[in-house]
Amino acid sequence: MARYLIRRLGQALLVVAGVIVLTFVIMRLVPGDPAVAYAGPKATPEQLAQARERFGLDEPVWVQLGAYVRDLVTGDWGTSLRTRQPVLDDLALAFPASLELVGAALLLAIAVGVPVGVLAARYKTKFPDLGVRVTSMLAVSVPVFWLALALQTVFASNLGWFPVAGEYDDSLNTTSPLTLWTNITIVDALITGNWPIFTSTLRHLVLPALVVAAYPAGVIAQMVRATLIEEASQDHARLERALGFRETSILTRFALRPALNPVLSLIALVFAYAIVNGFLVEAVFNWPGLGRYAVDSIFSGDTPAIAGVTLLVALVYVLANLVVDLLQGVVDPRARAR
Amino acid sequence: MTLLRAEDVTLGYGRTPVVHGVTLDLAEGGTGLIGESGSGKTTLARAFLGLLTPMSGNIWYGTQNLRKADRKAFRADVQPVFQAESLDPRMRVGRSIAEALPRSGRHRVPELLEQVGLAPDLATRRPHELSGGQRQRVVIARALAVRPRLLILDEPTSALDVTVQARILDLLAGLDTERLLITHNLAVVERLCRTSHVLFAGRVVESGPTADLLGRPAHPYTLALRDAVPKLGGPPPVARGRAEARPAPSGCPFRLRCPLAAPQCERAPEPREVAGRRVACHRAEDVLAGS
Amino acid sequence: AGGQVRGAGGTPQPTADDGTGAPTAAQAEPGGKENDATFVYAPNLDVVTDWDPASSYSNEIIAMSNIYEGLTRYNAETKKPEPRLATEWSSADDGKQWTFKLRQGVKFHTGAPMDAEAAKKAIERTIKKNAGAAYIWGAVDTIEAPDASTLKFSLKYAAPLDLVASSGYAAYIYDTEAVDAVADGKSDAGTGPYTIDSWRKGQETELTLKAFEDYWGGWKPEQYKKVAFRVTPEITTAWQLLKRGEVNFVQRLNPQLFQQAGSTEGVQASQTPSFQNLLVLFNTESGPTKDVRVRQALQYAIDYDGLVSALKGSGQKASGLVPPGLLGHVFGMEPVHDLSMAQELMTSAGYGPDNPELKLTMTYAQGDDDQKLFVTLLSSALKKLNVTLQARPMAWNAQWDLGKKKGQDVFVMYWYPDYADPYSWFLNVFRSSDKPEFNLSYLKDAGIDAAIDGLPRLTATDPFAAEMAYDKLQKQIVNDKAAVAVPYVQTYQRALTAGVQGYKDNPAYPNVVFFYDLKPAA
Amino acid sequence: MTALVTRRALPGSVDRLALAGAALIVLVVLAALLAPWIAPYPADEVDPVNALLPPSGAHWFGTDQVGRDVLTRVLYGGRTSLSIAVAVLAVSAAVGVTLGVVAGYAGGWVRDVIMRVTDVFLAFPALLLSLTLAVVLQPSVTTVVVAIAVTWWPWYARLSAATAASIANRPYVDAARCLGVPAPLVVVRHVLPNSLTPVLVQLSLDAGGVILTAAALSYLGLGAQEPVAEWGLMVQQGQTLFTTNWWVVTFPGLAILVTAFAFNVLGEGLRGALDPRRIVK
Amino acid sequence: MIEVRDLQVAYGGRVVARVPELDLRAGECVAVVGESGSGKSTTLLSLLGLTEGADVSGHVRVCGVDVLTATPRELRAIRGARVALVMQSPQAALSPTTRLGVLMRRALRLHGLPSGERVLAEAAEAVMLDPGILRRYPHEISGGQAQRFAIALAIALGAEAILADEPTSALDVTVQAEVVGVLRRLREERGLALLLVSHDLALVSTIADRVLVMRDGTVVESGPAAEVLSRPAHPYTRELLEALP
Ligand SMILES: Nc1ncnc2c1ncn2[C@@H]1O[C@H](COP(=O)(O)OP(=O)(O)OP(=O)(O)O)[C@@H](O)[C@H]1O
Ligand SMILES: Nc1ncnc2c1ncn2[C@@H]1O[C@H](COP(=O)(O)OP(=O)(O)OP(=O)(O)O)[C@@H](O)[C@H]1O
Ligand SMILES: [Mg+2]
Ligand SMILES: [Mg+2]
Repeated sequence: MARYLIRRLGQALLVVAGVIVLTFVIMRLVPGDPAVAYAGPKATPEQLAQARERFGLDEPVWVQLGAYVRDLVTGDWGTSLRTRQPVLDDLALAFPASLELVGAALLLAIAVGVPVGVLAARYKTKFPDLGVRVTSMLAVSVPVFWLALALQTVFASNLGWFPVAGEYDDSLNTTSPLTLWTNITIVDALITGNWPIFTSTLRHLVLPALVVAAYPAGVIAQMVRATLIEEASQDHARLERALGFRETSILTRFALRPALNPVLSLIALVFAYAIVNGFLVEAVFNWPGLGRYAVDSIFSGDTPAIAGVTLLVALVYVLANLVVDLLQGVVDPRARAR
Repeated sequence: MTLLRAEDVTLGYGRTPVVHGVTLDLAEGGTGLIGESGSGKTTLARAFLGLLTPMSGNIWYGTQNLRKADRKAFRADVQPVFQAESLDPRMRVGRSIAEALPRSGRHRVPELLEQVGLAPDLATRRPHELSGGQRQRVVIARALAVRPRLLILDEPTSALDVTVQARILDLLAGLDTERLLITHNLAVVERLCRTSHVLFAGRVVESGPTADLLGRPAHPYTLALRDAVPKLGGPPPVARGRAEARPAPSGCPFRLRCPLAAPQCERAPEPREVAGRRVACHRAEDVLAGS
Repeated sequence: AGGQVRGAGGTPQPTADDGTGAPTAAQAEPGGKENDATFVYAPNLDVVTDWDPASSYSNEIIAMSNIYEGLTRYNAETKKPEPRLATEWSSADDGKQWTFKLRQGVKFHTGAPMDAEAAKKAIERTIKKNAGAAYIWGAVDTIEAPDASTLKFSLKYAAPLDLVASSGYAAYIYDTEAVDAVADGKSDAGTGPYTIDSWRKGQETELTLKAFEDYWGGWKPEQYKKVAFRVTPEITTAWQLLKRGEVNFVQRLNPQLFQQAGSTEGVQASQTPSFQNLLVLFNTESGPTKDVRVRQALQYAIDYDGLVSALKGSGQKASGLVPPGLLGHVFGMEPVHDLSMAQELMTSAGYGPDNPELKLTMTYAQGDDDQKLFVTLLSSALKKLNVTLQARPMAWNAQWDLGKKKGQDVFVMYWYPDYADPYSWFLNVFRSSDKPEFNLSYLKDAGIDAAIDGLPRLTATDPFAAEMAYDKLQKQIVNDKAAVAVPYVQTYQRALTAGVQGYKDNPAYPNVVFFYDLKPAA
Repeated sequence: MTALVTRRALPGSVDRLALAGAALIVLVVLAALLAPWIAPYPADEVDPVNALLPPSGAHWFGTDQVGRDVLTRVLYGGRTSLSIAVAVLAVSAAVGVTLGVVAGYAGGWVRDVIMRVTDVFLAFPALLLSLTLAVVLQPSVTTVVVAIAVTWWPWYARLSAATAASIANRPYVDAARCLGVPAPLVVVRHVLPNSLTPVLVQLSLDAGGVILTAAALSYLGLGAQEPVAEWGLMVQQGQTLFTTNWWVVTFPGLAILVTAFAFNVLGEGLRGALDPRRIVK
Repeated sequence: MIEVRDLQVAYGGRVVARVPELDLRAGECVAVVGESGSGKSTTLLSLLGLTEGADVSGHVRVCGVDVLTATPRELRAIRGARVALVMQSPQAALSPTTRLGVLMRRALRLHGLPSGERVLAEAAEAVMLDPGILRRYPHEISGGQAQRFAIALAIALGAEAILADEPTSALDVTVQAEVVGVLRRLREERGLALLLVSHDLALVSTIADRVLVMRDGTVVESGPAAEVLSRPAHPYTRELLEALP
């Protein structure tokens, strides 16, 4: 186990290194002059030269890569050309909200996807299965940006069941100000016992989380269904049947745990995907997350910021995979033997 | 002069050795390789076929080291017959056989099929359209196509039903090529191989004339193996020792299962000559006496 | 001698309803109800990128204009600068000497008094920093503060300094002692009616402002004491928030939603022509558009009326380079769409349906729906002339970079002046230079250059002559040189909650709401 | 592999659903191919006077901001979206399968190097890397293809490396080697064809994903450009009209949904029939 | 205990097993032999109603319950508790994520039996397994141990009969000898009935009282083991015997 852990960590580090180099390469390819972007549209040549020097744009490429890696490691992710703040600070501000949204969405997706997948597997080839398959397929196939618009129009604007946009009712900050610990609003509200903001955040979360959750819930349901059906056709399920267990308890007590392993891999995969999918949703729901930051950065050619976002999401992906690999050891004893 | 000879070869996958320092001659009159599942039989066969390079030790092809030997000649001399799935599922079997032939020799396909007792019109079928026995015959026909001197047979029949098995074995017995035969089935070895080697946990524990070996085993594992085989109408098979114990990591690998295990068994036994065979056991004489 | 006095003279005493003039709240009406509501503005971009009043040159103007003040403020109705921190001013020596009298008793939010010395330091710092729009002070040679209430400027050449001082950018008077500490958005150094309450970068409610108690204009109970900026990039979202009363002001809707706003209960719509127009610049120096006939053909190919109709009210057909409402606007210079004329010109230049295909490259702003409409219409019209328009949307700086390297045949951009004066269209866009910054039609004409250089002096000394000069220049540039096509002038379409009174759009300060002027409807 | 191929498909509704998907795909492809003949109006014909007309007999799906017929554009948009999907899948499958099969067959350090490289690419979610690349390459349909393909090939590399590795150990491959068939021929004749089945399934599943990603890119303004008809772009252009002129957004959105749905259902059906355990992306 | 008359199992209209008569009494061992695909497993599974998707007809009585007409509840009551199943592949027949002891405890609870440590340990010891093995996962034990555990399950649940579907064909001969030894002992000591499916005639001959020979879904010959194997009546049985080396 320890050797496996070390090897796995080594691999993760290698991937991170690759990610850094790749990010760097891509960023070098961005057309347009970051100095121009920084100094502003009506900047004078002197201002441009200053900006150029500031970003080390006059050095050879490999020196820049070396400096880039060194800076990254020491926590200097560069300065955003657009916001003129350190990129890491910007990310620290924007990422918690994204995490909140994606976290909520994934919880929702698991809470819906797993039972629904079990249901479909239990009644495979019968009506509930067909229903689950069609619905989950639709959930996977719907363009999120379109779904976001539709849900917002119907449930927030027309029916008024949920707030139209935003993370929580900001005016609550005057009556019961939020103390920040983790920067994740709902978590902070929960641990400081700030119920007004907690409930407000929860209400605001419903629609965007639902939209972001559509895709993961769909794939999770499909995956759970497929692996359960597979697992339930294994020899061991036959033995359990022969021991007198009910079909449902075979699925939930024996088949689900080994079936969770691919589902876990899937969640790691979907996690990073959902963050990026969230980008499309955040704009519609005015969610103060990474999405707006990323999109604005892209449009303004804000190279350091784009690199920051790219790196961050890639790191999250690598980390999520690492966590999942370790979790798989817990869920499935066979994986521990690797 | 033997065609192939393994000299103190260690074989493995990645960095883990699974066959440890085996020395083995392919003698005339058929060589048998027996041993339990995972003992390294297939691994050894792959090495003899040049598909796996030894981690240490050498394989001699006549007087040449196989590593540097003339591949073309070697391929024409030595051919495999594997246990299952030896035919590309997407290829018509005629083409599979033709692959073994030079362009000018393609006309020999029907002839080869007949040689193994198949109708030539089967050539246009794909493997899944054939029965297991027919498939195995095709495999043999392909191997014979290059007119090899030696066939390396890895469980050629164990995936087949007994009745089919018998027919394939008849076919093999009728061939005049040399063979290295790998099998679980002791009776098959008895019938087809003059010499046999017993493999346990990647080591040869006993080798010698098959009849002697199975008649009066000198190694406790050979003995356990022989007595565990059920015989028609015979007494119930006997379980000797703790069959499910894993091979010992040091000393005699069999000692954890051996009913005769003694303190000296914690030293690895050197192979030695006992009663006309080579045995790697400190207590070979006791075993002989009891068998 | 004989300088013109442009200020109203003395302390202005506008009527209570006049929101655009100087503050009026000093005489508190008794009986007004205390207003503790927050006025919520929904901008579509992040509000603040630069807190420094000297270099600020971006969207933060919507907050800064309420925190900081300049010497004057432009009045879009009278079309004149009006007193703000200066109460009166005069110029002499053909507009090369300017004297401003400063308002007394004004305090910075830091508590320090605002006097001539402070104002001088502020402007000098802005000039020295030379960032953002600092170029507006380009004419200034020296500044003196002979006494606490007098500020004297000597200029290198004549310029309308009262107008310059009304600029939305780089003209703020601030406390130079405190200004170095404003970058974190916790404090400011202004004199305006509002001061920073909280700034949380990247949050939805990015910025909140609160009333500055000691504001020189005083406070009335019904005025808004709290303001919040809630960043809402999606127009639809903004509209829905507005309908539900969660925000009070949306700076930009699309024409369809704007129409809906007009007929939606609880919402009021306000529509004002802006000073911002679309410039379609043709490369006059190289490529196929070097041929003036091609440029003219392109001018004719644009379906101006179709475009304006597709814009559904968010833009109006332009006449000349200068939008209406500014000095130098010409009437009767509306462009004409005439495909057969275009074809004729193309054919005479060797292109057109019977000749080889002409490929033109063009860039426009990413994410701008109106420009995209323009591109769609133009490319489909040009197709009929056997001209393929290869239009690429680009981020501004990438597009601009390319433009400076003469990378495209057609370059599209909006232009608006930093202060309410047409000079910048000509100086920045059409005056020749070796390294073009905004002269992206690469026009190089000594006669035009000379005429442009004479404009500030004329504006400062002889408005009528200035009008004539502007008229002539536009005809030269648009008709004779065909360096540019001007399809439309944008119209600002604002939507507010119905319960707000006193809003007036001032196109000289794009997107700015002067919250001090607002109050809830009775 | 043979085990996978010969596995029986699940009976009943499952197959019928996959069949429905296949039928839908045929319909969408036909509609796209025949667009020039069945579209009621010429492509890209603007008519600002008739902008934003609601659905009617003359314009079944209404008209957009510059008066183009939405139905016509949805039909032409199918050509764009489907070509993007085909191009992306062809490119990424070609690159990915080649590298994957080489990695799987060669094993050892070759496999390690190739797999680590794919790991790096996999660490970027497709949309994100495509976003970044789209900035670098300048938005266009070609860019979309390149950008998505760059993020998509590693999946095929991984998939076919795994299958190729297992195929490379099959006795029939060993047998071919023993017959003296040269290594490249062994790969091309035996390893490659037998590694393709899971790839085919994955291709069908991925078609939906590619169409969605391409639409998302265009939606963000980084993909297809005016006046090209592309569904994501059309949704983006009509986005602000959702509450006032719903048809401009709804029909292209539905087109994306239906097409992605059809591909996903077909792919899922195939996978259910062949290998229920492969990870969906 | 088990009584089969005119059993016929068909998948999608194709009859894959037809058994005119099969009886298993307490303490008896009956073997079913035949080639791959001859319907041996199908016959065995149909005795516990485990042939999903098949059309089963005839008359099957197991421990007094008519399997073909029984409710799922009645079926579950005999499954495991009265008649136990042991299958071919040792590890694959055990849920990979469940510790052996947990599986046994769950099964005992399911049938309302005491499930204390002692009960478990006793069952393990009855098949000569170290009780410590109950804390392991299936992949941590050997094939022979897995098969013996499956038998221990049957003992713990108090089953009267064991249906074994090729219980040793995945094992090495040495291990096979051990598992067969355990089965024989249980039969002698506890009077367990054993229905053994195998393709290994030699193995069958050493343990079975009676033999059914199947081919292509039908029983071609049946009778006392000694008789059938020494004087085969059907040519197919003869062929089988001749094939033995
Ligand atoms: N490709 C491989 N990679 C890693 N380990 C392998 C590989 N092939 C075989 N092994 C391991 O090597 C050992 C010997 O395997 P081998 O196939 O030679 O056994 P065998 O004697 O042929 O067994 P069987 O009778 O089951 O065919 C086993 O422990 C097996 O797990
Ligand atoms: N679930 C099923 N659906 C359809 N056909 C089946 C099913 N299960 C088994 N069959 C068919 O029934 C026949 C008998 O199968 P069965 O498993 O009983 O044979 P067997 O004698 O046990 O063979 P083996 O020795 O290979 O285990 C085979 O032809 C098989 O293909
Ligand atoms: Mg083997
Ligand atoms: Mg069977």
